[in-house]
Amino acid sequence: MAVKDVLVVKELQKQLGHKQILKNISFQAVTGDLLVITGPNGAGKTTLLRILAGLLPKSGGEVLWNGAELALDHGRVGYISHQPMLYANLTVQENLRFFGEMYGTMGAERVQELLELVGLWLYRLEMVSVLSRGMQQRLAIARALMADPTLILYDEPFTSLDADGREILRQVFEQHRDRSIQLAITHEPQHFAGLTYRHLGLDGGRVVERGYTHA
Amino acid sequence: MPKFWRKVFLIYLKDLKDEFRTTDHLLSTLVFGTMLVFVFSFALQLVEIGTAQVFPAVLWVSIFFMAILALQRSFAKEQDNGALDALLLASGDRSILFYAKFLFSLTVLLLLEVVVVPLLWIFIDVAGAKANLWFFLGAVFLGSWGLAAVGTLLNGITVQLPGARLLFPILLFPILIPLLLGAILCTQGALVGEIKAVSGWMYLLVIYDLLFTILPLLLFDYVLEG
Amino acid sequence: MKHGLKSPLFWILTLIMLVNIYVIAFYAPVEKTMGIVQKVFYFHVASAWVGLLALCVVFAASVLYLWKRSERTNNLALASAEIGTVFISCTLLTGPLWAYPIWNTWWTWDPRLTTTLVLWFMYVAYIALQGGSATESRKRLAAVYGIICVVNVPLVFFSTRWWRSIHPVVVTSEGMALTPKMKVAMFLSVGVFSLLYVYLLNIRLKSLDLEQRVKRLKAELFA
Amino acid sequence: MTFFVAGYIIVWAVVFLYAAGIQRRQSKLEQELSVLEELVQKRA
Repeated sequence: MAVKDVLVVKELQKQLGHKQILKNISFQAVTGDLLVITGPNGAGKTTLLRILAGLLPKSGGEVLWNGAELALDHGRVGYISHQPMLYANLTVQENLRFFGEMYGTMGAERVQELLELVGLWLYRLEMVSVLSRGMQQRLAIARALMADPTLILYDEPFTSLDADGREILRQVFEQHRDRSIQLAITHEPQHFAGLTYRHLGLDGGRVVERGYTHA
Repeated sequence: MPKFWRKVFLIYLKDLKDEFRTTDHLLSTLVFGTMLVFVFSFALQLVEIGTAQVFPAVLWVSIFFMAILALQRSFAKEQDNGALDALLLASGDRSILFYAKFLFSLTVLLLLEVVVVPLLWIFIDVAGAKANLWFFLGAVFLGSWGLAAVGTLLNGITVQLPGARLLFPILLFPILIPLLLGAILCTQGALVGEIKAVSGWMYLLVIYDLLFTILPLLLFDYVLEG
Repeated sequence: MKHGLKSPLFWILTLIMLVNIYVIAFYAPVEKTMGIVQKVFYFHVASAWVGLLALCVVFAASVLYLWKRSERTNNLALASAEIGTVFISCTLLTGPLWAYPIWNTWWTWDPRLTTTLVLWFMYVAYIALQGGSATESRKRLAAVYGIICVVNVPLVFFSTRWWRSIHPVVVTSEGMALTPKMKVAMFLSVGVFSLLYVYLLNIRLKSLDLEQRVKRLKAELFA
Repeated sequence: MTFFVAGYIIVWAVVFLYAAGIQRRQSKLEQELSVLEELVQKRA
């Protein structure tokens, strides 16, 4: 894709009651970037991701998407959490179709394509409730990609994935470089070995470390 | 705007599909409502006041209790494994969720009433000679509309407080007072066939319904903010 | 500011309360038909007034909280709701004491009585929603509920009033003419109760502030 | 007369109980706070 999207986070702050969760976060990213965010529990990683998704309002600072405030109606954000965020009583296929229709972008071929990518095509008629936790996480990846996202946020995406699942996720990272900005928070940076990525270390609501790893 | 309503409709359909796939909750609510109607009519029959006079009161008290169970479902199904976040991202507007859940709650409530209301009619032995059926149905519909709207709004509040399920009826009751008043009087007027005298209450119901259907546009962003 | 026995406001308040009681007991004349019982009325009306005043404060503070998100506005809403409940309870308790000897019934579904009762339920529900644990989401949701309640109050009042004007009215609380001396006593009562509201609000806000300081310290120490 | 007196007593009793409740909570909190501050000083 020729046109690159730009995400600018400037002096982002988040206050909850008297607790300052994010004190002063600034960074930038453009299409093609993979940002890996690490930090101890309570460093504000998930809060940061939820603000970027538009799910949580910020208390101060700026989050700009191509120069404009990023909000919930952005519409092209893929969000993968450590929870699968799926409907247990609907089938694999119905889940994806529902989200596809909500985004209004893609049809049946895309559903098939994504299910084949995450290796769930043969399970498409099963209820989500009967799938294992690892399979649900794979489906969650497919669900996030249904948005045809330009910004993908991963919150501990390797949780409960098996070796195959991890390999699929690494493929996703590579495949989406040309059209999205990707941010991943993780406890286990070793899973990113062999990928080119930028690194952001968070602690106590501040950026304490910046780095770059080239494969 | 058409995009708005398209998304509302999609979520509505998804919820209906979800609800009818595991009917245990719907069925237990229905059984609960039926039992309420039975217990009320039976108790009133014992003290020999089982006449059309008490029908409106019993009807709305039964619907109110049944609604407490039925309306708690609307947001609960989004809570299971964090689906609410995914849904919010996909809808891009929190009010879309309100209207989808409101329509869902209204549908479920009306479906339950289709069984419970005729049952009560039979149990209490209402003499329907003078009754104005259309006015009666209108009152039931507008009453259910308001119940569904307020219930959805407040369910959005209580669903975020795990372990505080009991708060739902407590929050619901004082807000519903004007609705209960209007609905009961309209029902009574419809039964005795004097709709002219109570038509003003129909307007009250309409105003109440409109108010609590539009108010969430302003408030719902704050409800689902977390 | 000091609180309790050391606060000057407390003593000023005590003084004018005594004056108020004197005025009600000896200055205001005894009502001809109702007798001495009518004097409950001064406190009854004054506490109802404070109940409504507190509700307005809850509304304003809730709107402000959603806008500014400061802990203080939420404290104000919560404290005001609590004091509102106290005074509405007083209204509800003194009402029947006045009604029974005069109307020969403890309770009637007069629009004012009904609205007051519904108001009481709303206050209680609001306080229950705020709950013991003051988390961020509870404050936000309580503010929303506070606004819903206030929007609902006029509907409750007009619907109950309309209901009672269509149906035969058993008794009214109107038609009681106040002599000038009675009016003086009543305005004094309303003033005293408003001051009492401010005083109680003040000490409650302080205790809420202290509560939060303790909580913050604990969070720092045991983090 | 009895109703009148009862009304007075009720109003003052309710208001007084509420104020006393606040006052009690307040003194408890102050105690707690002083202990906590001591703890902070010890740590520092």
